[in-house]
Amino acid sequence: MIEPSAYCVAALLALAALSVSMARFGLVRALIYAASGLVCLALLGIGIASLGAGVSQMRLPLGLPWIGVNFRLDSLAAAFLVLIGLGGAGANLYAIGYGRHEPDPGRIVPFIPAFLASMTLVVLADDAFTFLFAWELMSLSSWALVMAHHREEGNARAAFVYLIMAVFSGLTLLLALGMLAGPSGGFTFAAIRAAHVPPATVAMVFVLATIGAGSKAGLVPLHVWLPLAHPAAPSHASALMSGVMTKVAIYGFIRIVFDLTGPPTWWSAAIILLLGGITAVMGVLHALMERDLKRLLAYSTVENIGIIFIGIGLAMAFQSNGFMAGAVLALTAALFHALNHTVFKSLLFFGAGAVLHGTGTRDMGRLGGLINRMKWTQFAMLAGCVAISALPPLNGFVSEWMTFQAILLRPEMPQWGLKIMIPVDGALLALTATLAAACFVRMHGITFLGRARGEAARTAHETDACSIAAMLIFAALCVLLGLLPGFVIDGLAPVTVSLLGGHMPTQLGDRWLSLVPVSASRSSYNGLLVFLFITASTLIVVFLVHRFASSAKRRSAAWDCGFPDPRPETQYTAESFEQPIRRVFGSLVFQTREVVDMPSPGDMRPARITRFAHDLVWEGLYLPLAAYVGSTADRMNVLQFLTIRRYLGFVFVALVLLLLGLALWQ
Amino acid sequence: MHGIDFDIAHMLAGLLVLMSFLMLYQVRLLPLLNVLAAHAFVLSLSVSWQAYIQHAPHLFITAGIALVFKAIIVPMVLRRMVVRMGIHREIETVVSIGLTMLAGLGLVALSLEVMLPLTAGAEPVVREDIALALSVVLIGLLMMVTRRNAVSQVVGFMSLENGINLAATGARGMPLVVEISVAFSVLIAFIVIGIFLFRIRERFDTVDVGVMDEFRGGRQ
Amino acid sequence: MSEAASPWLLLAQLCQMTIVMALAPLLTGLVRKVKARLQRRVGPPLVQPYLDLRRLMLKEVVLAENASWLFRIMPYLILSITWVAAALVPTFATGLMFSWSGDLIVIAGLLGAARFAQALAGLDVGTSFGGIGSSREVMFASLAEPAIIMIILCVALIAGSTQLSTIADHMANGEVGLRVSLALALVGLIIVALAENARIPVDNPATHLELTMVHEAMVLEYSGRHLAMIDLAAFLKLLLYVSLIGCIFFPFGIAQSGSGPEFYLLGLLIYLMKLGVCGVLLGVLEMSIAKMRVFRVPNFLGGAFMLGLLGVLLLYVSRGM
Amino acid sequence: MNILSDLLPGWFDPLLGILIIPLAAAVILAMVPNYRISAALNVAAAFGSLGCAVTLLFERPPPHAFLLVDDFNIVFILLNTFVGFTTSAFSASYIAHELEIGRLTAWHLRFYHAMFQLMLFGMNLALVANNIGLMWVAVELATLTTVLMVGIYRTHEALEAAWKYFILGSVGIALALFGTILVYLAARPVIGEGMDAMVWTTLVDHARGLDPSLLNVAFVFLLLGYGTKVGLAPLHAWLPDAHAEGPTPISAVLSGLLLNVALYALLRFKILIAANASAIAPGPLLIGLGLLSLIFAGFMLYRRRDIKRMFAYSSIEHMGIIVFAFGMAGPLGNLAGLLQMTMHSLTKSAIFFTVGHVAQVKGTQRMADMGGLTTTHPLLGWLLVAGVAAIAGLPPFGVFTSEFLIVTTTFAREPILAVLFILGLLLAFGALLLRLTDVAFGEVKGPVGPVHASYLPVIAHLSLVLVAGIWLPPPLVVWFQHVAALLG
Repeated sequence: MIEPSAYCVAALLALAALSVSMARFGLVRALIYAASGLVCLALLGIGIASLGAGVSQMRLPLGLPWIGVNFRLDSLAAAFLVLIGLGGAGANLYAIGYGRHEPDPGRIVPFIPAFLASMTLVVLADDAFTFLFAWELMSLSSWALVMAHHREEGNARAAFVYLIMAVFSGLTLLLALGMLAGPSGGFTFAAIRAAHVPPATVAMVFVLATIGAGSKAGLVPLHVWLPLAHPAAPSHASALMSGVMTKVAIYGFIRIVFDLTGPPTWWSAAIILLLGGITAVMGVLHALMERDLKRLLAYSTVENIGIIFIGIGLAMAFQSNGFMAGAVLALTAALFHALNHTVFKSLLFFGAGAVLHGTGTRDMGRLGGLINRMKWTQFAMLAGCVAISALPPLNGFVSEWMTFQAILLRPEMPQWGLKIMIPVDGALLALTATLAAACFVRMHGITFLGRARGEAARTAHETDACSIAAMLIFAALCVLLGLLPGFVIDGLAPVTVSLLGGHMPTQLGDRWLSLVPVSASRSSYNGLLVFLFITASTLIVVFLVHRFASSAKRRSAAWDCGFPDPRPETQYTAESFEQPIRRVFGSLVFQTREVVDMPSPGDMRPARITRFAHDLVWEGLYLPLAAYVGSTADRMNVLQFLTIRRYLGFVFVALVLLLLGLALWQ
Repeated sequence: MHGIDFDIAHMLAGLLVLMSFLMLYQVRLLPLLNVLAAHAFVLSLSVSWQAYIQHAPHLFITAGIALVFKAIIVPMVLRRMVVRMGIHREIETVVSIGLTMLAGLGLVALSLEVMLPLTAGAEPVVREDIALALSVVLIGLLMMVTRRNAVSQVVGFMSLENGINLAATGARGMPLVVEISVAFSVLIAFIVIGIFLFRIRERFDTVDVGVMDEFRGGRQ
Repeated sequence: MSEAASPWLLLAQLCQMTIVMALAPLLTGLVRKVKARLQRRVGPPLVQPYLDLRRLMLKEVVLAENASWLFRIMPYLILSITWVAAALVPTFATGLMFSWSGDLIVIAGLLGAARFAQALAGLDVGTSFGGIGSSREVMFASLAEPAIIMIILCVALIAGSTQLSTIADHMANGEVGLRVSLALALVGLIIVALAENARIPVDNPATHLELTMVHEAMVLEYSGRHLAMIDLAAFLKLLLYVSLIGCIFFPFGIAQSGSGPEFYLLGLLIYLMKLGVCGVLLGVLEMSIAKMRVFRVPNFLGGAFMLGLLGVLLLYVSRGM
Repeated sequence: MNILSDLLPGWFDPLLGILIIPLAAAVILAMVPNYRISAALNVAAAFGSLGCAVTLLFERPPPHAFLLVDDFNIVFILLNTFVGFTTSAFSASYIAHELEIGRLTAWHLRFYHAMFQLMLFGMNLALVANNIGLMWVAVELATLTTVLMVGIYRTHEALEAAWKYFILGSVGIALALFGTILVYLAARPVIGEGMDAMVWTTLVDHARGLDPSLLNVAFVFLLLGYGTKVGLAPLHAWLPDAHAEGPTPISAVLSGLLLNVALYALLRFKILIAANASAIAPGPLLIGLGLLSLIFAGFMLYRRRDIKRMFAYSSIEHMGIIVFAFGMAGPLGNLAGLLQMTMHSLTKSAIFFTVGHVAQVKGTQRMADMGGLTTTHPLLGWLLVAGVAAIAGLPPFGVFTSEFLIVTTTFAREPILAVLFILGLLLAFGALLLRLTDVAFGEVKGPVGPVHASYLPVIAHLSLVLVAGIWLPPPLVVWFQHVAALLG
């Protein structure tokens, strides 16, 4: 199955090359999007087909001659191929319509297929060189996408931060893989697997891989680029970056930690659990405080990455203690959540793009009441919001439920670190889930419900058919994956078999299609049944109500406790909605402060409340770093303006020093 | 060969080092130029001596160049330049003369120290020869670094180059010596002309510093 | 789940659904009655909730101009989801037909879904009160959820399952004995239940004072049959928590799956008794404490979380690990 | 091969060709008044020597007392002649524009073209010299010619830059010469007096017997002497100004070639030292200077406002990387060094070509007065972006391959060094990226006139780099590996 996927990559690259010259013509653009969408579908098919089918390899005489470019399609790669194919197909379908509204398509069209191709290459790569080559290429092409709207305020900065972080992650992984490859340069993954590396090396590699893959995936505190880059990129690109690229980063982590190096140690598991928990909570809290739709979604990506890492950390913890059933469950949950996140995050970004196109703004403070003007978008977005808030019976719930099951399965591990960390992660996960629900109630309610807060929202218009189609398809996927998780879990079985040597009980065997992590007596969940159950009871309720209740209804002004106010300003805003949670958590995490300026009676100026928040990571870590570099550069810059005599002085001093050294050395 | 030949060669080389110290000691330009001439003269002596004991007539050319070009022409040109530019006053040295002399001593010590572990494989004379040449070179460089005045820096460069010539001629049968000395003379001529053309009065730096201030912004 | 399919269980499941639906208003009525008595009032009759529901049902619905379709369908969803959740909790018998279609976490999730729907509905009309209600509701939830998870963790550690039927069976057969952790978990669960059901001291179901109300503010715009459904959902939720406490901490008398009909009747009677006791206790509790300020609630719920965590840690210790 | 050598006339000696053609061309060009003809002639001559270099690839004359072609320097010769050719092509169009706007007169152009060929001659001579004295002379010749070219605009800064270059260069030359003499002295007792003691092949054969301590001192002087030309910090001072103030083709040649020639000389002596067991290991010195240059340049890049000066600093950075790689040595290290050097020459000269066009369009070298290049001149702008991406070591360009090799091989052996190295890379990359964003993107600034020049040289270079990034021809790699083995 490797050749077809290689052909797909080639096709994508060809499309990219083609579109460099052809992107000007609208029709060609649509065709290119359509074509790359089809290629992505092919990738999706290949991924699904080769999930079960064993390993297939391929070696091209490119790159470094003595190792060549090696591809390998095993079940893990296949699983992520599915993600790429799915996300890519959706994004391209969406882009057929959405791309029309782009001012400068020439800066976008070529890079979408290139981006997809590079991500596919990362997943297929089977040697360090190819892997990093594709990794950096992925960063570069996505950087170009972030740079697409280069004239908008702040985008250049966003792209800068993004590429720096990306290259940083690439270099870190370069170190990690260089460590594994050893001085002789055994760069192929096969050689790395075969080589016996000492534990110290494994530990070092683990740390480097966590930093490298983490900074690409958005692990706190390396997450700062997401909220900058995602809003800057065009919406289908941000959907790809957030829905797919972060998963590719996670693929890299899994590949290195589970496949290339030996079984993880318990402390590494504890570290990942800690980081995952912090990332999840920080991400969702940030998202709750955001009023820019796409920034909000970016932060919620950070949150979901945290959830996925919690699953991975659990798998590592269980594996390090030889409790394979748990490890398998946790890893399956993580992979499943990755898939789910790809689906609903792409959907949400599509929706955000539609809103941006329909109203011209991403600022929730100026939206509201879009439910009446953008019906389809609102409907699809609602599905996405429910799914990402981990509510049954949609897909988000399934994966988080499985993660909970993994936590509940055996929270007590021999090591105290894990003993504490696992239950705490359980609590953090629950906190995250409910905060996410709050966040998306806020997002959906403020954006789509209530009354229009500004002209932008009042004159909003629905987006085009292709975008709507893409959104509805993904919404349907959210429901399907939620109702029939068994298929996914059985599909993921080969992955866990290849990585952990075991798999969850076969789900489709159960004739009620219910989801059984370990054993039915322990716990089970049947999304389909719950769904039928709810529909049935809803039907009963509807029937009863319409049978016995009066069907009279009248429209009138809102009651509002007796003081209805026509002005939309009186609605709850995003800030006021988040206020209670900000009061509870924000003071700690963001050091938020509220300053109320209440004019004395008779004073005509409006009362105003101002909120101050700090991003401690940014201000505590990144700004000082930048300041240090800047000041050092300033201090060194003097060297540009010395006199020739001084420069000669350098030569002289260097000479004398070297001679001295020589004299001492002899 | 007899020891006496070498002794004379050494004597001349040592004399050259002494000359270099004399240079370091000078604070005024015109005397400095005199010392330079003397320096070059000693060099030509030593070169011709080498030519004599090595039976290498072509070295006489080098000696000639040293004598005519470095000991006579260049000092004269420089002297005229100095007079024209009207800078035959105190040279502002960067560090005090005393310190410079000390540094020079240190450099000599260093070059001896570096050359000490030379194996006996090489003839014993080489060690001292090279040590002396090396110290002349280093002192020349020191001169360039510690003097602000363009002319005195040229002088420093020339003494450096004399040291190299000393080493080159001291190395028996070294080919291309003449060519090298010619090449260097060309180089020096260039520098002198440069100073003259660009009116570099005070120091090499004026080409910079004055410009610096106005162009500092644009030239980053 | 082979034996799950037998008609008995289906029947039992159906009657459980009808029973919870039927009993929910009664429980609320009982609580109100008790409170009234303790306030030296005669109070409304026990069946007053039924009458209220009927009245609301027959009234016409008044919709705000800009109320969207969401606003109108949410009541149905809220009611049915809560109903399903309530039906998943073993009341008088375990191992009911659908009981394995979801475990404790699923129930929590379903309640979360209902809350999500309600919060959205609260925002739909775009009034300030709806906003207040929704935002406070989600804030409470975000604090209550971790506590619930901790409690579930605690229970699951003891019973080795998150499946309510299994837990109930495990607890019922008595080898668990009395455990400090369980007591802590119980207290925690009660606190959560108070918060989730908008009872005193977290919220006052009987107030319409804008600063104090949470749940009521959210449903302020509802009227007629919609309001009826939402109220009924609230009653159901109360019942759900009561029976949850019952089946986890006082599982005695619950009919094991596969046992004869007489056990089921017995279980039913015992269940009714449990409801009564809980109702009375709740009434007494609500009478004896005062409502707290909104921003004191976090500490209150944080207490519940602490109790749960403490319970888990104690379990570690007691297991000598 | 044989077919080729049969085709060639008997009297034809490619080795002499790469020396005589430029020399003759220099003489002729000095007399041709019309700049169009001379420009064409310039290109032709450069192409001729390129052809000779290519034939050298196939039939290689035996080593000779003065001239030598071996696996090692053929790499440099090819690179040198190729970049020389493309640069002459670029300069043809560039110079025409300079003449139009009157920055240069016809007389200047005669001088310029003659000097250009003379410089190529000097470099080629330095590369093929089999005699350390001859090599020294050749390097000095190349330096002096470039000095004259740097000053060609006669502006105050240009003269100043040339002067700085000249003085520092002369001192460097002097030091290098002293080192050379020391090498001779070390060789004389073993090999005997006379020319033989300065001939490479003989020197390397007898390296084992040479006196180590003399070699050590010699190496110190050679390192500093030729290091000045390589532009290693702290000996770099001449480099930024010389690049910034001279005509752009010269900046391209300086970065692309002259630095390489000096590096070549350095490596030659490294081989010699490395061959002598009891002498100091040159590795640590090179590594130290390399890291210093890398990090120093990384910091200096941040405050640059003149685009050419910025890329000059980036050259310092890359020289640091290359020297670092050769310092790490080992098969992978040397291979990476060679690769990096080749890629850097191609990429950096390509960048300077684009920068030249940009500067001509905008009429300034201040980056503050440029902006939105990809909007106004898409091709030019994206070529610049590609060039910077390439120089920054991003795939799919060749520099990525070499940096990959350097980092991996270093980290496996010296983790700390590798980490420092990576920090340096990141530092420099940040600065380049910042400036690139200002120049290539954002609001349009400065004049937006069309470019009257062909992008062919740029495209040729970048596509070569691109190919190398994706596919390294196995024979090339085998050959590089062989050279790496030579380097020890």
